[in-house]
Amino acid sequence: MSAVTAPVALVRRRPPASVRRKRFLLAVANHSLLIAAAVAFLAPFIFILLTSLMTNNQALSTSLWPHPIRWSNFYDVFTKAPFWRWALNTLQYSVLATIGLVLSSVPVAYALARLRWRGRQVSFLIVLIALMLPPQVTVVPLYVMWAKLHLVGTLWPVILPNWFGDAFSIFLLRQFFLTIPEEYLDAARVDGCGELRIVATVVTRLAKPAIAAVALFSFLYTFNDFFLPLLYTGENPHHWVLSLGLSEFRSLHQVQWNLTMAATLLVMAPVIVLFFLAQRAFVEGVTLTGVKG
Amino acid sequence: MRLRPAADAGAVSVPASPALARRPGKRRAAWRRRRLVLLLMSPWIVGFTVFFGYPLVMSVYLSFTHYDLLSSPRWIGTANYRYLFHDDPQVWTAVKNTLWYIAVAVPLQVLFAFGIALMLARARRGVGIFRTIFYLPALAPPVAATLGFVYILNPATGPVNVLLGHLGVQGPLWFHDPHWSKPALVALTVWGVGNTMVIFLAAVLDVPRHLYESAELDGAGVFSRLRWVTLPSISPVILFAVVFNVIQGLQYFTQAYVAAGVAAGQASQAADVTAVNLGYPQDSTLFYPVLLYQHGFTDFQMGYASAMSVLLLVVSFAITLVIVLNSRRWVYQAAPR
Amino acid sequence: MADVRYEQATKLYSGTDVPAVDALDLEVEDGEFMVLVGPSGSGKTTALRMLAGLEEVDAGAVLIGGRDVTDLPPKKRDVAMVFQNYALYPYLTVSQNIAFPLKMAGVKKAERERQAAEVARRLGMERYLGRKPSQLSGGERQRVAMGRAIIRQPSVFLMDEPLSNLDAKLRVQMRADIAALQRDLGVTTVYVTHDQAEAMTLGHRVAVLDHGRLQQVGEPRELYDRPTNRFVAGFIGSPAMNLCDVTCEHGAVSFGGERVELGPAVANGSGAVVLGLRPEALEVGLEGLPARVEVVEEFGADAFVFSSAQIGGEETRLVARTEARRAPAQGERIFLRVKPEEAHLFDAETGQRLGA
Amino acid sequence: MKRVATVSVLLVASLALAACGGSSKSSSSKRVNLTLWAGWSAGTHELKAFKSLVDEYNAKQKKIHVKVVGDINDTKIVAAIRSGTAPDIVSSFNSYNVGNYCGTGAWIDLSPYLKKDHIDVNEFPPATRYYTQYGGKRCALPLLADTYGLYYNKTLFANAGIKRPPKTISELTADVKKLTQRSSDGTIQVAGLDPLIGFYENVPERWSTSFNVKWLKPGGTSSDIADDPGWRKLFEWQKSLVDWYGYGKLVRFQSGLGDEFSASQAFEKGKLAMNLDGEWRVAFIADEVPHLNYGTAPMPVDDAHPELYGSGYINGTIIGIPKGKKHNDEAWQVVKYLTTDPHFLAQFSNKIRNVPTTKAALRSSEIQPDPHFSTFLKIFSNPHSTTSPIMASGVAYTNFVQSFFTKWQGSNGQGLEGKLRSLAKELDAQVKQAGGGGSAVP
Repeated sequence: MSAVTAPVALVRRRPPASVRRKRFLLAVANHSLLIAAAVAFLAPFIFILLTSLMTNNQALSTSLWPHPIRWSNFYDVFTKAPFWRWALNTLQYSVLATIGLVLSSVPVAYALARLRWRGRQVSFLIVLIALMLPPQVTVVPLYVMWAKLHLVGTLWPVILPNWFGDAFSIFLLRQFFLTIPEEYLDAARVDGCGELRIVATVVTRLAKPAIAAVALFSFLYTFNDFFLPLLYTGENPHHWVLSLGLSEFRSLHQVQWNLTMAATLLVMAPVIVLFFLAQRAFVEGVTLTGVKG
Repeated sequence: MRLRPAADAGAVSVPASPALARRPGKRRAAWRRRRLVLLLMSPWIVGFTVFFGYPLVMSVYLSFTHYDLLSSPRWIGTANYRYLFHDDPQVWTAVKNTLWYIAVAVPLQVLFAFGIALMLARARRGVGIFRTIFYLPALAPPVAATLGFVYILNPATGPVNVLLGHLGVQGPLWFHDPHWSKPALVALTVWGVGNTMVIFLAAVLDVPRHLYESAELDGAGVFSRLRWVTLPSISPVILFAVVFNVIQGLQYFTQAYVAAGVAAGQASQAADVTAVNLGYPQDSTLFYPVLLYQHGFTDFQMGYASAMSVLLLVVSFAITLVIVLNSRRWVYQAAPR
Repeated sequence: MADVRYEQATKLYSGTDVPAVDALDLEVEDGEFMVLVGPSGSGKTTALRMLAGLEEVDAGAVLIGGRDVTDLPPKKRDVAMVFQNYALYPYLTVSQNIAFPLKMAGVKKAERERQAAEVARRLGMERYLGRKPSQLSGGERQRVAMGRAIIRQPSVFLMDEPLSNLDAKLRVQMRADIAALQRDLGVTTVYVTHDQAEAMTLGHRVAVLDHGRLQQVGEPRELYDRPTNRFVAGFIGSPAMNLCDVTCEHGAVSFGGERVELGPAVANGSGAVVLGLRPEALEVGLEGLPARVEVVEEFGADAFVFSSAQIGGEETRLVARTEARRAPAQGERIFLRVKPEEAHLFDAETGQRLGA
Repeated sequence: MKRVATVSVLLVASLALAACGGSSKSSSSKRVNLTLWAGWSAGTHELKAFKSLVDEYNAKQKKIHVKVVGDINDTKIVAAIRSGTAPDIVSSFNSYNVGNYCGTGAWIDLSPYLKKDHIDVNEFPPATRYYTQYGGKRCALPLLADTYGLYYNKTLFANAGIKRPPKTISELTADVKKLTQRSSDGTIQVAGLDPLIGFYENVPERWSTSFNVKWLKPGGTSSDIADDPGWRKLFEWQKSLVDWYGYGKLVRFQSGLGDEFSASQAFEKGKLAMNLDGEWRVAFIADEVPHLNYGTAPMPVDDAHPELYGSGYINGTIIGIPKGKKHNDEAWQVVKYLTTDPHFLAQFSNKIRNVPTTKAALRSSEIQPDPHFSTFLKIFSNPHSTTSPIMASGVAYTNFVQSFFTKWQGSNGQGLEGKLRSLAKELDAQVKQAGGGGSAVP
């Protein structure tokens, strides 16, 4: 860059027409592909929405556009099935599991990331292995265990394990804790913080994005979870969560596609709203999982 | 990132020099520290023992028993494994379905995620909106998404076949045709590729600009740059995505279970709905975890289901190991960590 | 207020054979400003962290105010520390950052705020109390870090290269501020730096470390004038001392043909020695060792003449100081004359100083 | 601060929920509270009918109060008993799992109670006697039975010029072809009958009676499915009819139909001219489409076995007491009332149009006559009527056959013989495995 001031108004040099045309065409091609893909990705949501506004007969016909539009479907869903009950159960599962998961995973991740001790590497490896193995591997004895404790039929078998550290969360938090400069911790130590207090105050404050991501993922996971609630509460509709209720919605309550799609949308709504409220935390969290996998 | 590389690793080994003799105070301090580690690690130690180690051992034990949860397990040697490998007519189908799903869905997920990430990285406008659109399906609860897909792909009244009909094409039977049910599930999976896509996008944007610039100066075209700069730079992320999605594939259950149940549509008064609908149509969506669920939790053959678990454990371990070991060949390592 | 003592303090990182700090013996008097200086890897920071309690002591002891603190956790040592990157909590305001140690000590909020304001006023930071660290410049952050250290009125200040992240001009200014502050407070201070100029200007006494061993400790002038070994001689002073391998015969060395008589240290002694000459001990004149000027660096009044000469048959680089106005030009042929009374002699084998 | 508040409100709320979710028993003074699980769905009239009759029982006496929970299926029953969360009394819609329930002891043996109360098991009709016991244990009793027959739409029959319902399989085939209506592009508009296994009530065993099939070889342990000619005929006839429609066309048609237990059921909507269904449909039609012009008849039978006409498949709701509960004596009182009280059986039969399951109730004057329903009463008492085999592997046994059938109907129709051979082998291996891997329970 020349430091000499331009004597006259600067005239930006335009690239030659051929270059501009090529760039323009490339951009158009790229955007057209993106738009086409985006439409394809959005279409299912749109079809679900349209169907949820149809009448019974329309949903069983080949028409795509609802006529008349029946908003009352969304109301009918609640009269057809104990939707509130399911929602409250889901909330109970999500909230209790998420709190326990954060409280138990943070200290473990801290010990794995920031303390020096014999067996640390091996412990981390075990966490990774636990992360890799499908839950089906341990499901039978666990079911037997919960059955012996007479807790099958309740949500406790899906909530309680979260209070004892979750492998994925420990992994994600550890990755983040490793990036916290040691000096923050040293400073706190010198300033009179014990290790427990460092975890409770300094680390949690510094790792807020990671903890938010872990909590969000946990909420999302528990909200979407189907396999474990099916296993443990399948025979007790009193404790069904939304995903379970929704899966049985059609066969159990003899309802048609229009109401099923309305229910489907209602179940999707909370996560989508949550996403728009916490979009950044989501994206950062997802990115964090991919970094140095 | 490690701030004090020298500080890494286990306990201090003290040489036998008299100047370095152990002091009682030091032992006390070391004990204090160990207690701290123990305290911090305790949730995981308990959790691992109770919810992982113990059931893993029990799985192996139960796999050699006949156990219906009503009377105590009865030792029957390898009979479960014999039935598993010789007699069970569904196991081989389930294994094939699962492998098919992994072999098709995982590469497609990686390709789609990578393609979209590349287009997004190149886009000038609306990146935020596009990213949201591509990410949203990943958030949709699997049960809800599956219900949506079963409806949308209904052969007679579903919008997809209706639109195809307007184009003069007779759409396939989707979830009602054993040849199309798995592809329909794969479409559902690819629709939810958002997580992988976001990771890829971050990785692609993270590739240092100067690498592209120097490649361009060296005369590399668009594809050469993709091949020699982008791909090697993000290969660790690709590996992560492959491993992660393979693991997901091995435990693929919810979508298959729901799709089969809803598509079969058999009402609850006929026999035992769940078990008979699993794998609909014609066992084409009978994945290994689905079969395991059927044996374990509709038939309550806990011993046999444990044998299936043990096989799944061995196979998961082997597959993950093979991928990770092979990855050295094609994954570029920035620096030893 | 307290003195600090290292007694045979040793730190050995696992996986290594060489101690990072090797049997360090060092006393810091009450109220003294002690600077630990050395190249990177010399163990100076480790020594400081051992004092802070951030690094385990593998052998020996560390005492503060006569109390053995070797195995005490940092919070029980009554020390305050300023870090190279300041370690200001990004989520706390300046006021909260300064008051953080008080909060840890359980001081009430109102009192914390009063004291933080007081400290901030002392540092000229009142205006910034409500800001977050990200809204401050480097120098301001440094002050906040100082504030956090002094608020608790600890018995010892520890500073780990607190100025190395500042630009040159600010560094000089802050150096003076720190010196003044320490003088006012009179708190024992241990200060780590790799910059020997900083060490020389700040420290009441300076301890030079290399490879985990204490090389010399003393007042700056003493280190400059009587470096105890070849390492200290080379490390202290800028530009560095000229160190030439020469042969001593009968109390004199031959310096490129020039015969230089040395003092009683080597009276009649013979053999290989290292002759140490600070730039000011070499005079550019009309006679003496012939040399060719390679570079001349002018610093206002003075100039350093970098030249090469043949000594003992080997091409050797030599730096001499001269008045800038009389500096030779590049490529010029000059003659260097030694001031024998300013020459240092070191044993070629051990590097130890020979003579007084 | 606000966020903290929100989180704690959520926490308290969920804890409260968890607390109130746990306890459900509030046992009062002397009256014993019992919970009964039933399969009838809250979405239909049937559960209401059952509840009202149980309330009548509750009002009649002071010792026991029964609470009914609906929408239960076998998967839930099995899971609940295994996990120790079963209610005091359970009922299942069918007998498929009796082999499992009795064999494993999941449902307790009722024989001692029957003996003590001097109840003659011959009071229950033979088929129901068979499907409520296994391995020498009677762990269940019948609670109304289901029989299956042919529903036909008289309007569509008249339009096609057909006078009476078909009696043989060949008549059925011919009528189906006459009754089926397609649009110009070949899409099925109205099907004469949907023969696909898996559709509504179409499961193999309900078609099997018409073909005089044998499930087991003499001795009762190994499958006869590969050697019995009846099975072969059933598979071949069904496949030929499916192929006449075109498998894909049929699936496409079927996927556009309403749910079986909804008001959009295809027969009720006139989209099916004939349908295999249970007797309860009579009540559904009366409830949902009272003006439908339809008739009921026994299923058509194999042309080679005209003597079978009038028979049909029988199964039914069973009721029992799960293992490990406290109030077995009181539970038995309830079971006894529900399975033997003629008034209750007759009333319940009237309301949901299921077949009464004691001889006394069958003769009861309380039973309201209904021409549609009487067809099923006749089928029930026909000596050729059959039910499913009761096997140790429970419902998995018939599921295997159904699973085979669904694969067969979509296949190219080749190699039936070999396929049936391996199916038989699989069935035998499965029974052995369910019995404990080593020894098959006799």
